[in-house]
Amino acid sequence: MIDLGRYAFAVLASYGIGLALLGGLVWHTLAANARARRALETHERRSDNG
Amino acid sequence: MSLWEYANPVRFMQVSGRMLPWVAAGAVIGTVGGLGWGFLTPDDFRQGSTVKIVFLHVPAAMMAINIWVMMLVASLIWIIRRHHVSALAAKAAAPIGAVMTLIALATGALWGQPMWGTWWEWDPRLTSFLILFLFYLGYIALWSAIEDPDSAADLTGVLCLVGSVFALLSRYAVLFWSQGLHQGASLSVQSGERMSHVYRYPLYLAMIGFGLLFLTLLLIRTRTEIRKRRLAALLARETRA
Amino acid sequence: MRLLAAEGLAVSRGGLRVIEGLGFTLDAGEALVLRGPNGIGKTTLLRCIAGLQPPAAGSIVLAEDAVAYAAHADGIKPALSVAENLAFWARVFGGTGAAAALRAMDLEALADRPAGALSAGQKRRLGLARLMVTGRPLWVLDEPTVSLDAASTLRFAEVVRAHLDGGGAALMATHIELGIAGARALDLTPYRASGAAPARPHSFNEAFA
Amino acid sequence: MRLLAAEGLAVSRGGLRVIEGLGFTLDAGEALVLRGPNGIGKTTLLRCIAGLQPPAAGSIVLAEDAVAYAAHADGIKPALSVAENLAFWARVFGGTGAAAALRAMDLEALADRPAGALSAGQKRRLGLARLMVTGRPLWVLDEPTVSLDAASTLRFAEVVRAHLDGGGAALMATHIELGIAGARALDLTPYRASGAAPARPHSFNEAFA
Amino acid sequence: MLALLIRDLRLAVRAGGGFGLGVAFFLILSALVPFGVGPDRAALAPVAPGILWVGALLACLLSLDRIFALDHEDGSLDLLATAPLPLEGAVAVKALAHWITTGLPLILAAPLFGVLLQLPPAAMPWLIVSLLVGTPALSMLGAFGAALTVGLRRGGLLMSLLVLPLYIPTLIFGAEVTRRGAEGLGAATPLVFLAGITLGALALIPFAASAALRVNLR
Amino acid sequence: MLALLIRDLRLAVRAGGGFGLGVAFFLILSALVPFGVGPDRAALAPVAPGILWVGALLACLLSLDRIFALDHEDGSLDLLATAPLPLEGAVAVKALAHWITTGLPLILAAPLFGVLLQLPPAAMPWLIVSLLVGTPALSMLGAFGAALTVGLRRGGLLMSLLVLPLYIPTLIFGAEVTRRGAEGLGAATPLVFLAGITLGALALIPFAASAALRVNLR
Ligand code: HEM
Ligand SMILES: Nc1ncnc2c1ncn2[C@@H]1O[C@H](COP(=O)(O)OP(=O)(O)OP(=O)(O)O)[C@@H](O)[C@H]1O
Ligand SMILES: Nc1ncnc2c1ncn2[C@@H]1O[C@H](COP(=O)(O)OP(=O)(O)OP(=O)(O)O)[C@@H](O)[C@H]1O
Ligand SMILES: [Mg+2]
Ligand SMILES: [Mg+2]
Repeated sequence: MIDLGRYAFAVLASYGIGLALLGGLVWHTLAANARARRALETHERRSDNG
Repeated sequence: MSLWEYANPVRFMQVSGRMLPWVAAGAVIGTVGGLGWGFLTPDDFRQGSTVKIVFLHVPAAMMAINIWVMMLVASLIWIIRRHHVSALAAKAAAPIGAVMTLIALATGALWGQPMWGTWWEWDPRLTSFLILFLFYLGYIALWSAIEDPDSAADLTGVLCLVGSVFALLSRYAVLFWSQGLHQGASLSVQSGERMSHVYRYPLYLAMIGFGLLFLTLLLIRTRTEIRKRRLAALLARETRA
Repeated sequence: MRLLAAEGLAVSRGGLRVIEGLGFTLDAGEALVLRGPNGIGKTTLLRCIAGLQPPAAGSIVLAEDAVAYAAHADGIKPALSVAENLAFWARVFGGTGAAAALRAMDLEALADRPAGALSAGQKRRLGLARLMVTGRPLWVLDEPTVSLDAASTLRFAEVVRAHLDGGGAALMATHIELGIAGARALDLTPYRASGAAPARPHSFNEAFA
Repeated sequence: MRLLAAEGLAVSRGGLRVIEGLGFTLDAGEALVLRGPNGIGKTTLLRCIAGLQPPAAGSIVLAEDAVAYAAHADGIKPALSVAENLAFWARVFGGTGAAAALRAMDLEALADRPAGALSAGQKRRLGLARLMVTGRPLWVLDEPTVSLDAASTLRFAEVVRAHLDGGGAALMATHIELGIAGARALDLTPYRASGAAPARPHSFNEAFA
Repeated sequence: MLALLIRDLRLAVRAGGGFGLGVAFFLILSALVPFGVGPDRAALAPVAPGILWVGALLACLLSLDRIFALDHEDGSLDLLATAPLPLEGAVAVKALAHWITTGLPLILAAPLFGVLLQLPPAAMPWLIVSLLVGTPALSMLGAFGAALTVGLRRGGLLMSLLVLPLYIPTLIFGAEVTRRGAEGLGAATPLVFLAGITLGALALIPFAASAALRVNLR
Repeated sequence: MLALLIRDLRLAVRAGGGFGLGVAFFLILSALVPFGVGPDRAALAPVAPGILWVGALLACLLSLDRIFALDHEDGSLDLLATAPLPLEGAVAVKALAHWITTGLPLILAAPLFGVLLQLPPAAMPWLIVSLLVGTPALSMLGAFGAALTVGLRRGGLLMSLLVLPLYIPTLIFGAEVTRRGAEGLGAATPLVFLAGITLGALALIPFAASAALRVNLR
């Protein structure tokens, strides 16, 4: 483990918050995309059958 | 090939689908590589380990501005040429820009605590970013408040134009209003010596990574919007029939 | 004299076409009554002709500043008196004859009453009086006789008749009998949009359907 | 069974009496249609019976929680879907049968549409469907068929008929024919207030006249 | 009652319903004051508790007209008054919905705005406690003001005028709690007063508000 | 055009029209801040110019929804759009009416509130000049925000969110003029900027606002 010295909190918190925000954004993007694709597919399947 | 080809939903879905894996791979390499490399760089003699924050802070800050510019261009294309996909792309970009702004603000605040002894200072750089964040919020709120997509696209387009002018004005106003503590652009060509190579290359890599990350997310989110619109259009046609 | 000509008209609401392939003309002295079930698109068509929304396809030919439009909402300010409301619209449209309009709609006794203190039918009458002060030849009316009693409906028919005789024209949507002699009727039911994809998308719903 | 009895009723609007000396009764299974020229006081009378304003004189006898009132404004939230709007009122009134009401008013196809995207007549139909989920015996309706097309007016008449047959009653103000078989009519013109000073002033305008 | 609460919350969350806009307004206000006052930290810190409380109060105020005005316009209020709910209950539920959609997000976001206004860190917990105790009174008093002005077209500004004086005691004690907390003095006394005001408002105002509503409906 | 101006002014003055409520709000805010901040003159005086400007801005903001919302609801806006006036002109006239009924009374009343907030007397003329030059831009930008949100039920809070960032340059320069005036420094530079923003807004915003209005009407 590298030594961050007395600024450990600032650095770790920055990376923590930054990565958490990025991760949240990526997750939201993928989840919304999957949701939209599923919704569209179910709809198209239903209207193909019906 | 005309722009309409790409702005046509079907064509856009095809092209973006083919591009996505490559762009996404580049984004992962750039972001993970840049940030990881950056995290392992040695401490700076003055700033200590806090210098590592720069690899998140600077790319995020640059993207925050670039994304607004991209939204402005997309809005103009929509207003002038009525390409529906470009309106959706502007809509899709806004949350990414807002998150980038938030990252720049948060890392800046965390950096400010050890460097300047305060979380927040009304420095012009920081202040203009706060204002930019407000513009993103307003833009997103307006999109989500209007149900009719045609009106929403037009109104947010107008807001983006007027907002850009006033974002620029605010920047000058803020510069006039306070001197500030924030460092200038040390990456620019003239002041090349200010940042040593140890930090410079990982920073370049992270910046490329963030750019590709934005492109990836933008493509996915635009595809999401297109699918949502398609579903809405199909449903609307069914209930009407 | 031709006041209005529509050809190959399609109008859309909520991004979807509701009416397609409609063509009709309206000459001076004519009245045309639009009919059709709820939701067929009468209101949408009238807004289109009034210039409040663009048509999705086709053409509408009419002289500039020819239309006076009256919808469900009458543009009446409750805090102003009946006479003040009317005088304002008269000035905006550069028209005259506010006094005559009050008389024609039997509103003279109520002229100084604040418009907010009118009953539903009285308010409607004020809304119709406004048409008379616009001085415009083509009246576009959406359900004009809603809330009117029998006597007022008669009076309204007379006013429209006089307008037609003076070289005007009227296009009206309604579900009930207006009692205007010589009015043509146009049922919109055959023009209900088929839902087929249009050649050039006009809205998000069309571009992505 | 007697659902409503009014005696010596006077109602006032803007502090002045508009109707005086009115008396009538309404039994289960009966429908009463109020008629009269614009501004006579139909809306005012109905609000009084719905309990929204007190009568200026006389008495109104009815069971508590017996009235379902429907006015020009339908209490419809444009952001909620048709089904959600109806379900809300069903829960508030502890009533059931939202599905049946949707069917009766031919709104099933529109159930998931936001109510803001309905045409004038469709909105009205939703407002009338609300009555059916209240489960209340006495319907008090102000111009219920405004904006309805012929088919919907018929459907409305059937719904009212069924309500009457089920032991309910209906009091309605209108200017047009409702087509409800066996409905009594009551013209309010003879009850127009004379303007004589009342024995006991009910408002500022009366106390100082 | 529950149906009403759920409907009001759902309406607030739906597009255009304005959920979260209270917070946005609070944010903007906290950002504006420094623009007016200047970037100097020495000038800002002492006024921060006061400004934050005034900001919370204004954010609350701006969303008050949602409580009844829309329901009045579209006739829902007439129908609610004839429904088998006690009107007092409906008023209380609507105030509660207002608090959940405005007060609560405000409280969650307050620490952030404290940072912007250079509020001393020691004062932060006191700010949150005082908002938690005080904002329910703001929603309830606001419902009263909204009930008084519901018949008037665009009564918003008039309502502000009526409500703001009612807010003054809450504001004084709330800001006092935060200020004393910031300076490390005992903040218990103003906190008790604040709680007292809130409890009193919650117990009594529904009756006054529903009486006002009944007058406006007739 | 003149008819429209007269009608708007008359509507504002009529009962319930809200004339003077802007001033009342300004008064209440100026009164609230000392309650929140504490009565200490040393704390108040330096922040007074900023608070006064923020107060003027909020008072302006709160009355913005009057510009178009009522006319949209009752259908007047549809009729105005089909009337022989250019819509840009109608927008400008309505913004002017808003300024006359809100900005002007505010300017007249400002010295009074300056006293309440312990504003140094030397700053008074600068306060008035800066308000006189800056508030027209506030009304015009507000008309733009109102035009964007006019179709939305209760768009008030959303409109605040859209409009406030647009107000920031005006606020900064306006408060700067007053502050420099108070300290006896040269205030000409910010005053020129302020005037520039106002002139630019007056020249260009009517077009943006009427474009937004047309979209919302269709
Ligand atoms: C909330 C606060 C902050 C914001 C919004 C912010 C914003 C920005 C922006 C926009 C840039 C882009 C520079 C460019 O044009 O390339 C930047 C760069 C930078 N910031 Fe910050 N900053 C903040 C706080 C801080 C703090 C507290 C520090 C450190 C003490 C800091 C250090 C830097 C450094 C070293 C750069 C790189 C400058 C360069 O070489 O270009 N920032 N920041
Ligand atoms: N905002 C909207 N979004 C989507 N669809 C809408 C919207 N408003 C109306 N519609 C739909 O558009 C169609 C046409 O509506 P329009 O109001 O023109 O009908 P109309 O013929 O005037 O009916 P009515 O006789 O009931 O007034 C209707 O089917 C309606 O449901
Ligand atoms: N706010 C008010 N202040 C004073 N008078 C009013 C007010 N509202 C209505 N009036 C008057 O009271 C009378 C009764 O109005 P009401 O609305 O009950 O009539 P109505 O019979 O329903 O008419 P309509 O058939 O036109 O709907 C009318 O003469 C009207 O002008
Ligand atoms: Mg219609
Ligand atoms: Mg009536």
